Amino acid sequence: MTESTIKLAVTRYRPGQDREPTVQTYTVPYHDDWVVLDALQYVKDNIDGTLSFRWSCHMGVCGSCGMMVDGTPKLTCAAFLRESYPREVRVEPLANFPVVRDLIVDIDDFMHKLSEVKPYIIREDLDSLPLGLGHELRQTPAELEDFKQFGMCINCMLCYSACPVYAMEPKFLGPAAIALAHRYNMDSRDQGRNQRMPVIGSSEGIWECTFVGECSVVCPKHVDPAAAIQRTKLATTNDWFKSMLMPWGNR
Amino acid sequence: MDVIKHDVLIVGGGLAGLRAAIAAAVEGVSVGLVSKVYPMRSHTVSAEGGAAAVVRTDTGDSLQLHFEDTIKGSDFLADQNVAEYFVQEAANELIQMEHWGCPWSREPDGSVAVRAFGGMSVHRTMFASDKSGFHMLHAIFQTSLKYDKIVRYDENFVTSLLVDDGRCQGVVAMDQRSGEFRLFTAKATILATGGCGRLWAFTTNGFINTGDGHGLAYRAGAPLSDMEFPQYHPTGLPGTGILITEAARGEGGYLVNKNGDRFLSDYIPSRMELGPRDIISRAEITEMEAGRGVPGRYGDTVMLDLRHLGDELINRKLPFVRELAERYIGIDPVHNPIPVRPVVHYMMGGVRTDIDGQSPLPGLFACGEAAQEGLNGANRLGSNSLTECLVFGARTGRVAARLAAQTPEASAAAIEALGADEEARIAARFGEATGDERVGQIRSDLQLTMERLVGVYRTGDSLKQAAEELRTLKERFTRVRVDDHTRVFNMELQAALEVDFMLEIAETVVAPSILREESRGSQARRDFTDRDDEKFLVHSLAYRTENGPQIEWQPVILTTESLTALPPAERKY
Amino acid sequence: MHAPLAPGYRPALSNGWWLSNRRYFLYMVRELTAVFAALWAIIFVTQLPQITAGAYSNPASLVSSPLWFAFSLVSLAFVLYHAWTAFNATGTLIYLRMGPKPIAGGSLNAAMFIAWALATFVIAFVFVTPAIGG
Amino acid sequence: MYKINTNEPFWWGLFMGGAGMIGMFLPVLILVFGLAIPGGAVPPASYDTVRLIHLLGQPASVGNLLVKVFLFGVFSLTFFHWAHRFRYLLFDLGLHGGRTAVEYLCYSAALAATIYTAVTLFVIA
Repeated sequence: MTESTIKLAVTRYRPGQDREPTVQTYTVPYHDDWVVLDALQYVKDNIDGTLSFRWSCHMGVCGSCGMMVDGTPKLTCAAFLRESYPREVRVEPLANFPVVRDLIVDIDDFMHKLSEVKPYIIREDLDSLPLGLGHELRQTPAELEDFKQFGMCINCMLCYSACPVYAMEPKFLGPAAIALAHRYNMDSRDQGRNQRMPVIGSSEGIWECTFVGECSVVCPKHVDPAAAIQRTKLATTNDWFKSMLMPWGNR
Repeated sequence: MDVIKHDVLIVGGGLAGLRAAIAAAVEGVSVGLVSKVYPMRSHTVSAEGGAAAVVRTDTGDSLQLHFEDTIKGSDFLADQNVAEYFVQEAANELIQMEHWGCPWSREPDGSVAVRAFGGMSVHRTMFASDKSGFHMLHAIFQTSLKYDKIVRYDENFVTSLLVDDGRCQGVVAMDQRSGEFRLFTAKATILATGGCGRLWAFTTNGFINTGDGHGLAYRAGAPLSDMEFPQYHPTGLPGTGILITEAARGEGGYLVNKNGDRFLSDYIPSRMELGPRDIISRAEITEMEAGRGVPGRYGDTVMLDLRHLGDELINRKLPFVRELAERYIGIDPVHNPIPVRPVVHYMMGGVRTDIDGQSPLPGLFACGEAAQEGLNGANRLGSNSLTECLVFGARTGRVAARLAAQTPEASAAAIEALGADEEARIAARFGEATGDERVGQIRSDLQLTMERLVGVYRTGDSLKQAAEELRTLKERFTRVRVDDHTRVFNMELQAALEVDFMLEIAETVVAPSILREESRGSQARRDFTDRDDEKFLVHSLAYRTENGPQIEWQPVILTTESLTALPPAERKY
Repeated sequence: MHAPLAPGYRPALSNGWWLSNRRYFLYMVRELTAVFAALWAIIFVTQLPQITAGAYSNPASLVSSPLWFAFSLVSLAFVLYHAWTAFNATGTLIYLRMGPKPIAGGSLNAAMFIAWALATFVIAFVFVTPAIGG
Repeated sequence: MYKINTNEPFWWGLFMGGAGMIGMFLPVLILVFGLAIPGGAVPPASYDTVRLIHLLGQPASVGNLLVKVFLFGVFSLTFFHWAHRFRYLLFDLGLHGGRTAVEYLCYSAALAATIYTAVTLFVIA
């Protein structure tokens, strides 16, 4: 019995060597429980050691292995070959990012934006809170529910890759960064909203978003960044009209 | 070559590395955090079940109880002063994580919830659903962003430690983005590089867990300790090795054999599914060997049955288990049992350090899974390791920062020369490597060797066979070829450097396993089935020599300061 | 921090990106609904003086023409699509929690559709019912 | 409170108001005045007996004012809704330059239409 195989059409680009990205096709064994990442690793270990890509956990939680699979941003550790078989699988670097090499994109822009939105608990007494037994800040399951969904982001960048706004305007803060800011704004333990709003409420923040909604569709963790952005728009608008109509209040 | 100076340099951006970085930054020193992946990709992210500490007393919990569980779980190989400090600091660190935003699961009154875990005699494992590691890692990583003192160097692969004048003075690293080698000098260097589960074929560990920190320290002359104790987790998904958290049993799941029997009643009836991992893993293998396993595509398994827990509890407390089982093996645990088998999960051993995280090599520290500071002994209790990363990450970071503040600058010239030598070494070794062996093939053969011969049950013969095969693999590796001669993201070169480390670390696993002629914790010898405290109530220390590891032994610390020490006794549950 | 960035490339997005998948296309249709809504509104406003002067009884007037009817039909389709997308976004836009559980987005959406049905009924009734006599 | 570098909340507020108005009221207005009456589905022999038209012709009544305010609200917000969407629509279609000019043009057009509507409703009609 001959082993069944599947073709993998992979975008290659080696700086200094290739002037343009090219497509290289590899034939790998087909197994119905293999994911695209398994096939890429097979290529690297057995066919072509020069193929470069990122991966770490192989269980859909580290966020390393996002790529375009047949034109859609996906975690390659969760995209099965069987979804394409017997057609060939097209593997490209995540869209909307500068490509550094082969399937590796530059996400420094996101890393910078992430720190801009201050994604951590802000409160004046944070460093003086007592620690240990019984000193947790109380938070009911319902209060946890308020933000938990937005804390599921694994920074895999699929949402940026699906966002045409980010593609056209790279200054846009983007779905994941805003979702994470929203996660902290909604956390009952946090008091830092006023420090985050000038960034996420700026013209390059939430207002660039036109609610295409594809970020939430491709999110492998059901974070719904689109909801985070629309809700932040609503809250910011409320704040804005309040401060205009009652400039004396809340200063 | 660029030279980058910091007071404290941390290699590894997982939970331990980040905790050390914050602790050092709080001390006011400059901190460099070098990691071969972005911190949020670190393997901490895959931890599921939770983190243990005495954070509630309404469960009947106490520090003494947590201490005793840990010592007993370790099969008495833990250093008791270290375990004592650990249980005392555990709650502080977990509540600190709470203040830093970790979304811990809660009781209706808003206090933190705890769940049952293997080897823990009461409910004491704090959890964030079943993605505890993910939530802890992201919370601490995001918190680290507010410390200006921490400068990150993401996707930099450390190739060697700079040892000059008898001290560790920093590292040489390859920036993957540019392919450039850079020198990082530091007065204190902390290895927080995690484990080496990728030495085995069937592992819960991510691709990155190649034990680079073990390799770096070992080559620099620091000893690796207790490497004969890799932990086998009882519930890995066949095929991928994806972890099904122990919390699945903590929440009430059953382990059953082919006949549907909860076979643990024959092995550990007092604890059943909540026994320690070493005992349950052995029980599973014994069942399969007795023909009571369930045959499957990837060999025999036993079954983890969660059906009686019901839809609601599974969705609320074990949603990731459901997601993983559905996605990777097409089984919905609400309706069908999940096939599982023991899987390499964690390395109890590591770079030998004292309670401060300091290794015998001055200036070199280690913490987290990369370290063997004495907490875990021969078997770690599930949910102690996330806490371990925090407790010893924090302490190591603080001590390293204070040491750094008192240490004068190193001689720049000597260090630059070392850096140039390292770049030349790698260029000479791999730059033009055109042999007939592929990196991936040798890695894969290494993993199969370890899987076949250094498993849950071992014999002197299987281990000696493993040592022999490792020698062959090392010989083959001299003929390895690296096809990629470009600089930017040369992941093949990085893989070659990793496998180079792995081949040496594998020897530090096998050598003490041969010499330890007893069964203790995760080392189960068919030819020496009993524990032997007379001879082996000791940590192994593996030192590197040209002819492979040289093993020395170091007594276990059996004394404590304020808690009551637990003298070694038969380990009965 | 990295050493200086290696040269890479950044693929550009084509102007026809919205034809590349069905959801992008529907997004564009949704955006286009505003054009029909505004056009219909402004034309209607321009016709108001004639309407109060009895344009509906005058077959030669714009509002009595088949063109107006056809344009209104197309506009109605777009405006209804707008309503569908807008009301279905309610749950996305509004997060309400009273007590332990947040209100499901679907319920908020449904509330909007119910309000819409009521408003439509009331307004149709108010506007269309003869004010005097019968 | 906090300060942000933009007046976008104002425009977005109008946009959202318009989204609600269009969704809630335009379908029925189009149905009645674009389809039902011209299509002959409304029986009265004299169309000016339809309440809305009748009220528009009764300048001194409360009903007249209410109808005018209602129509003004619906239409003006519709125009600002359009302006906001159209400005992004042009961007989506590839007009990436001159964003500020496009914004001015769109919102000015909406303002002009709004003024025209006010004049029509409150002065002429």
